[in-house]
Amino acid sequence: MSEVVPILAVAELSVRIAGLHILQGVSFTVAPSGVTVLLGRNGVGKTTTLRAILGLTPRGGEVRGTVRMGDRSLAGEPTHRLVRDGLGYVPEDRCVFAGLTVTENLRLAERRGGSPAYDRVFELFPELKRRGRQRAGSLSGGQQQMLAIGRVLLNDNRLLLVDEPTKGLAPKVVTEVAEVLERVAVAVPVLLVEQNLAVVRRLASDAVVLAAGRVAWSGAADELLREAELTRSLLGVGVAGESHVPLSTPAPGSAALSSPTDGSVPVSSSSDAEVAGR
Amino acid sequence: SPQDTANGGGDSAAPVKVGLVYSQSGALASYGKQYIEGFRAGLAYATDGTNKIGDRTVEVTEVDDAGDPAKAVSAAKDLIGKGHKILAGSTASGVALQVAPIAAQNKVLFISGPAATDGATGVNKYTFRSGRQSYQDVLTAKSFIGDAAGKKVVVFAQDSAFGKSNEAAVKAVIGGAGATVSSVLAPASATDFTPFASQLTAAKPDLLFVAWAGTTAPAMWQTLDQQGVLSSTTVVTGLDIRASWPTFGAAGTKISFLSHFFDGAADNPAAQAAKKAVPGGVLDLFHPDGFAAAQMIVRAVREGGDDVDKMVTALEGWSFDGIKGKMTVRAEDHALLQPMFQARLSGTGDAMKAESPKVLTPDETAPPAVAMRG
Amino acid sequence: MTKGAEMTTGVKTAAAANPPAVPPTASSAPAPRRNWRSALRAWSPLLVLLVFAVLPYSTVSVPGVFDGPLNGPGTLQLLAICLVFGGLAAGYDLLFGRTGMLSFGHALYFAAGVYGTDILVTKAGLPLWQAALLTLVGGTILAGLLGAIALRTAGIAFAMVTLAFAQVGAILVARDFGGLTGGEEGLSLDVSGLPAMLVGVGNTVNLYWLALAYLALVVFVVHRVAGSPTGRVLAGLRDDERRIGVLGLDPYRFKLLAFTLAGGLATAGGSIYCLLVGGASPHVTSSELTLSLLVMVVLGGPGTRWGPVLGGMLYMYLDHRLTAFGTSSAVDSLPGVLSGPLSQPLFVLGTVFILAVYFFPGGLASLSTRLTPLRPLLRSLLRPTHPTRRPPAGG
Amino acid sequence: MSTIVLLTLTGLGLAALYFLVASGLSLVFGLADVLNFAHGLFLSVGAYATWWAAGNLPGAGPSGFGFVLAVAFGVAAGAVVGMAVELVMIRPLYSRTIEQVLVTVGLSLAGVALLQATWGADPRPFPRPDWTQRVTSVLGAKVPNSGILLILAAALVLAALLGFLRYTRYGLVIRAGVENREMVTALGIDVRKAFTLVFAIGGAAAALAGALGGVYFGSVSPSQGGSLLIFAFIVVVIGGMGSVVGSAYAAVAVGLLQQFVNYYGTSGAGDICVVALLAIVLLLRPQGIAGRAATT
Amino acid sequence: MLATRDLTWRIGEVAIVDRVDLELAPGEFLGVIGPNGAGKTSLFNLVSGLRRPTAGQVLLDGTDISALPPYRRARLGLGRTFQASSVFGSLSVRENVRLAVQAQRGGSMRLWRRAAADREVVAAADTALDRVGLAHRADALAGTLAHGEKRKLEIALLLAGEPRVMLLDEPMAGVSAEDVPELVAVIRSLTGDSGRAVLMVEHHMDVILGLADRIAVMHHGALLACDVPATVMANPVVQEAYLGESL
Ligand SMILES: Nc1ncnc2c1ncn2[C@@H]1O[C@H](COP(=O)(O)OP(=O)(O)OP(=O)(O)O)[C@@H](O)[C@H]1O
Ligand SMILES: Nc1ncnc2c1ncn2[C@@H]1O[C@H](COP(=O)(O)OP(=O)(O)OP(=O)(O)O)[C@@H](O)[C@H]1O
Ligand SMILES: [Mg+2]
Ligand SMILES: [Mg+2]
Repeated sequence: MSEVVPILAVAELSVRIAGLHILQGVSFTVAPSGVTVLLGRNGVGKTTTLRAILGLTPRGGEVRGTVRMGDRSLAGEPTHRLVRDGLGYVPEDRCVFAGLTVTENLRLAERRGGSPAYDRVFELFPELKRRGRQRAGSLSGGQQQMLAIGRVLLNDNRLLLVDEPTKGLAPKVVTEVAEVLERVAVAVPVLLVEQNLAVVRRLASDAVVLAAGRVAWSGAADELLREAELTRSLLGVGVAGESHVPLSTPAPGSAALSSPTDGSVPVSSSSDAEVAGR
Repeated sequence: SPQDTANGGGDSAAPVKVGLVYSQSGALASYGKQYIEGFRAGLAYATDGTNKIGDRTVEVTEVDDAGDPAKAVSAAKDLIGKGHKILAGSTASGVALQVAPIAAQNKVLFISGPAATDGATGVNKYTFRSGRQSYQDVLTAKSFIGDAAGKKVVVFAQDSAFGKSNEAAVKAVIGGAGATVSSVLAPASATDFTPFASQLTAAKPDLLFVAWAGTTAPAMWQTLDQQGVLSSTTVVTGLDIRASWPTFGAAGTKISFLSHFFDGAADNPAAQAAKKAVPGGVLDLFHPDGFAAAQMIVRAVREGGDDVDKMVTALEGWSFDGIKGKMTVRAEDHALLQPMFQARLSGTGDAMKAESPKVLTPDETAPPAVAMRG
Repeated sequence: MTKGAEMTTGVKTAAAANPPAVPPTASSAPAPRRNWRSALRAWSPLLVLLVFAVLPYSTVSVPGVFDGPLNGPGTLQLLAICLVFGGLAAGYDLLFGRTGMLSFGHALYFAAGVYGTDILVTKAGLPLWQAALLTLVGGTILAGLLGAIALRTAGIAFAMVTLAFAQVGAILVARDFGGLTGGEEGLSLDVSGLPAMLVGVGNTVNLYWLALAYLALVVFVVHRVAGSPTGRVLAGLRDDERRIGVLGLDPYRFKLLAFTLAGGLATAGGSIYCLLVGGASPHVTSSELTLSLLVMVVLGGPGTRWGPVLGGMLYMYLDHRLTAFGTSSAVDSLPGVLSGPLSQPLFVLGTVFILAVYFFPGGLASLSTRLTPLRPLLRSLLRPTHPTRRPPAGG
Repeated sequence: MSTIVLLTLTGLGLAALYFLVASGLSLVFGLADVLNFAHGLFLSVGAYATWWAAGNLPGAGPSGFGFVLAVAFGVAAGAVVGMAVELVMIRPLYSRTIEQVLVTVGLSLAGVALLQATWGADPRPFPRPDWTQRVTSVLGAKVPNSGILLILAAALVLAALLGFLRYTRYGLVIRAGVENREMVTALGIDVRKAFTLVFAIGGAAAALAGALGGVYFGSVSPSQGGSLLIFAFIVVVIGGMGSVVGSAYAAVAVGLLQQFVNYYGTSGAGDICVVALLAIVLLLRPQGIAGRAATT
Repeated sequence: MLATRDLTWRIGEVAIVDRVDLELAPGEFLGVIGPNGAGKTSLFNLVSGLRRPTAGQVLLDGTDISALPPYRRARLGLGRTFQASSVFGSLSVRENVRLAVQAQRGGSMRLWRRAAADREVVAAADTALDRVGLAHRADALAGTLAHGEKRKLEIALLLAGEPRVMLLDEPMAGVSAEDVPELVAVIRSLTGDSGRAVLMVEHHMDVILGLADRIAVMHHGALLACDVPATVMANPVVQEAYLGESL
């Protein structure tokens, strides 16, 4: 990979939970700038990887291997210290605090000593400002996702770990989130788990593909996405250029819709995918 | 039967097995402690220090019931199964009432201890008691108003079996003597006593009889004192163990006490012996109960050997000199007739002292005889 | 999230720590292996039952565990009490471990059984079987009625409403309304109308067998119910009630069923207990008893077949035996700092219990499963594992 | 008239006692989601520590400044015990709510037995300034000073707790921590410290209630805390879990209800009324008076 | 088949769902789109009975079911999935589905039967798992599944219940790209000529476009449009408020 010193180096990371060997010696690095995506099928261990980096493993879990950030080893450090030192995390299940209001959720995310960038967050998600007094548990799914992302953008981070941030968001918001991440990634490197290949294509500079608890491929994202054969074999999907082939025989009446107004339908799903001969 | 009950047999040299089931832990542990001290002193006294009856040593097995009848019943069954023919103890009334039938079913001698319930008198042929009963308390209280006719008496009691049996006794004893008796009952769990104090003040009684046990007693007395109840009428209540005296606070000196026993209430050879024998050298409320139990057991074995029916006959009608003075086991219902005391407290804090202005004879405090129920 | 939901989460974690709530037999493994081991497994409950049934014929002494031979009345009485509470805990587990309902008022139905039987025999003079039957019906109806009200709430509110009902029961008993209950003195059972075989220390063995039968009945019923389609619904309720509703099952009905059934089982246990201790005392109405039930179940392992039974028996054994332990000479000879607390049975019980929560998470029943992964490793002596390693500090 | 004044004021005194007991319980229950059955033990610890200090601690005594010192010592002891309990017993069991509850049950059994082993089961006279044993005449009613003391203390504690919740982040951290502890740490917050603090405050509040309860009752016994606990539970639940203000309302409701029913009704109807109130409130509004409504 | 009349749900002054009129014909596949917080999930909650509408009605086969609790509606053939997976975490995956099958076969209480003996029920459960591609995880505890696997289990639960009207709330969220086509095929097979009707919320436009006969657009609780996909997609408001610019 690149010659530059990686911001994060994961080496021989193994995680066992309840007798299951979920990660079996995963090694990869995260470049000091840009977005590194972590790809793989459901259940392959992407979330587990992120959580292990943060020191979050469920009870009875066993973690081996090393994680280094710069020249500091993260293993054994308490999660809150890592986060305070600039490791931001957007969890997969949003994990907003349902009993607290939106404002309280955000206040909680403020870090001591820093100046929380509320402007940045509210500019991106005006909805959060409007719903300040609503209990987060009653937010819609997408609004909760916004809160989870907003929460981490409140602070300045040295590295972001982001787990499926666009899941459940409307296409328009997906685009917006992608733009934000792109902007953020200029200054702060991001390790991103994402299923939406359109987002991946737009953001990723490097890619790591997990399969069966190991790293199946890693390298420059372009390379992965450029070569259809590689994409197909690693991700199980073909990349059919920029045109949208409907998933299968279109339902009557929707045939014309594949590109209704000249491709202005945003790419908003994993639907770059076509049925890849499976 | 698969169960092969071990038997003591009639061997004249075999030890006498006595089972004591009483509270060593739990809320009544301090009563239990006095009981057992009294028992040991009594045994030594009655056997002239040998702890032997004839040639037979007395083998005492102590079991803690923690105040729980279920545990006491289990213990009693265990002891009976192991060949004990004599049981004693029962610090709590509930224990006395539930062990008594077990004794009768299995034909063993049972001598109930500090439990004050009237229900243990006359419950069955095998059950005796070595302490006083509520009725005797009330008769002592009655002595404070002289002629009861036309007097107004109010009972302030816990709304519980203990309180109600006191209430019933007052109605029977003092009401029976011509006084009008009414009552104010309060839940045992009450935290604040002001409403009850107000009711008592409003009732303007000539005599107020208070039956209250438990840890809320100090708060109750303080409230009665603060609301002026104590200074407006004669207030009678039972005198509890010495450790509780200071908790009466300022109220202590304003109350007329009826007393089962306190150190110095009686002076006789038994009391002197007991005083020497108990740790600390100061007698207290329930030492006499244990002492008398030991005396009764020694008598029963001496006269009856291993035959429980003979033991019963030996005890019925028997008179003896206990710590409190002369005591008599009434043959009809096994009530233990005994002297009772009026008492007054003086001084403050740990230096509080009790004295008895009047001693009531066993006859004066004899409860009416009840028919033997079983 | 509500507190109620939090509570159920707790239940969930507790249950999840155990082997899957569904017994392994349920998941139809591709090829069910029928070797001698599984045969033994299937028959072991009967074997245990048989051992317990013939126990009174043994004159063996187990020094330190019981004083006196196994067939002595004291030992049998203690064992019988343990058996009744084993059954009671198993019945309570139907609510707590299997359905995730945290009732703080289960003692009420047990007390209903104790007092109902006692009062009907002693005060109304009914023959025992009639009294027991009436009590059982009455207790079950009571559970059904109060459950129907209490189940309008959930979580902590449910716990508190059941506690309130039980508290009213306790107050009624303590107040001795109509002179029925004897207040804090309790009511001893009038044995004159009872069959002779149930009276007297010499017949303790019959009570023992009765208690054993009760335990066997409860375990059988609970096991059958848990293994039935309805049992699966109860397990589902424990996890997600809303989901059950959306699948087309009425959560309320199923919960009420579990509540009533458990109440009825507790009432039956009360009747037996009443015979066993020859009366009723207000101890059985206390909220502490419900709490102890909870303790028993957690001690043993909620949602498992044998856990609650073991927990209940062990708890009662300790409860009774610790009083003897506290007064033993071994304790007396210790220095005052130790002998003081150790002579308080509740101190020892509380401490044992706290330690049990730490060292047997998932309860006694999980011991064997927790040891299972160790076995092959121990055998081959490859390397030590940490099957229950605590999470890293931050997690 | 004076009866009503008397009943009202003593009812408020009682309410203040309930609130003092309930406040710590409510805090710990509402924030840390631990139904702390050992709260009664904390209460007794506070009472015994005060009692002990008044007799043995230099400078402390039953009256004046000495008494304040003794109470302060008791409160400190309560805080330390609360903290220790969290550190040693609750923390290793986080997210296992039921086990946490059960550990506190075990602790309450063992702790009370320990007190009993040390100081006996019988009540001991409690050191207190003389003026707390006197009464103040209000509109013809003789109101015990100890009741007034309780009311003042309750008001102070209420204000202090509200301040703590409103002006510090701890309340937020802990509420969030109960929902998802892991996520709070993933926001860079050491949630453990906050939990320890809450237990310390809960213990201190309980100890204060224990000490003032000792003044009120005039005596102290090992089981005193436990017997107050059941009403405290009722107050916390009626008030809505975790709402300190709700607990205050509920305490007043329970105290007055009990006092008036006990006077005008038959004996013991007060208790049954309180239990009935609890059942009714919960059936109509399962989250309690001031509890937050459930969403999901 | 399914219809809503003036369906409204207000919290205080705010209308979360605002006078929604929908018609769903047998065999029809209706997609629902709309910005986050538009009220789609809330609409599902009203239809499935988890929330009571403040006004309006839900009709199933012409009868008003607005007052029925969720389980009665489910018995009438109304099934749904949840946006945030809600599965029985402490049961195995197979047992999860088995519950759904059992519920479908009549919810009467059977206390004395051995659940394990219901071979048909288990078989039906396994079939459903097979269809969503979860058969290999059948014995895992549902609580330990990865996110995407839970989504599939949700669908299996729905399948097993064999409802006539299905409400799918973002079934594809979090499903890995590789598995999308498979799941789409499963969902497609739901309707076909079986006469079942489907109401599906989804933010993946291609999935919706590939499946839906008509698309309803929600915005601020109200129904903005409900028409064939082509028309809806051409609607400038939809473009502006929902789709936004292309990536
Ligand atoms: N607590 C647990 N106990 C047992 N297995 C677990 C646990 N947590 C996760 N797993 C298993 O670990 C595997 C990896 O899970 P993980 O959540 O990391 O997958 P993922 O790649 O993030 O999947 P997805 O794309 O669906 O989010 C899954 O098979 C899951 O079932
Ligand atoms: N209890 C409540 N109090 C206030 N607002 C609420 C409440 N419940 C839901 N809402 C609001 O109602 C709106 C509709 O929510 P809903 O979950 O139906 O949205 P949705 O269309 O499903 O969105 P998404 O696509 O993000 O899942 C949201 O704005 C939400 O914040
Ligand atoms: Mg994941
Ligand atoms: Mg939604």
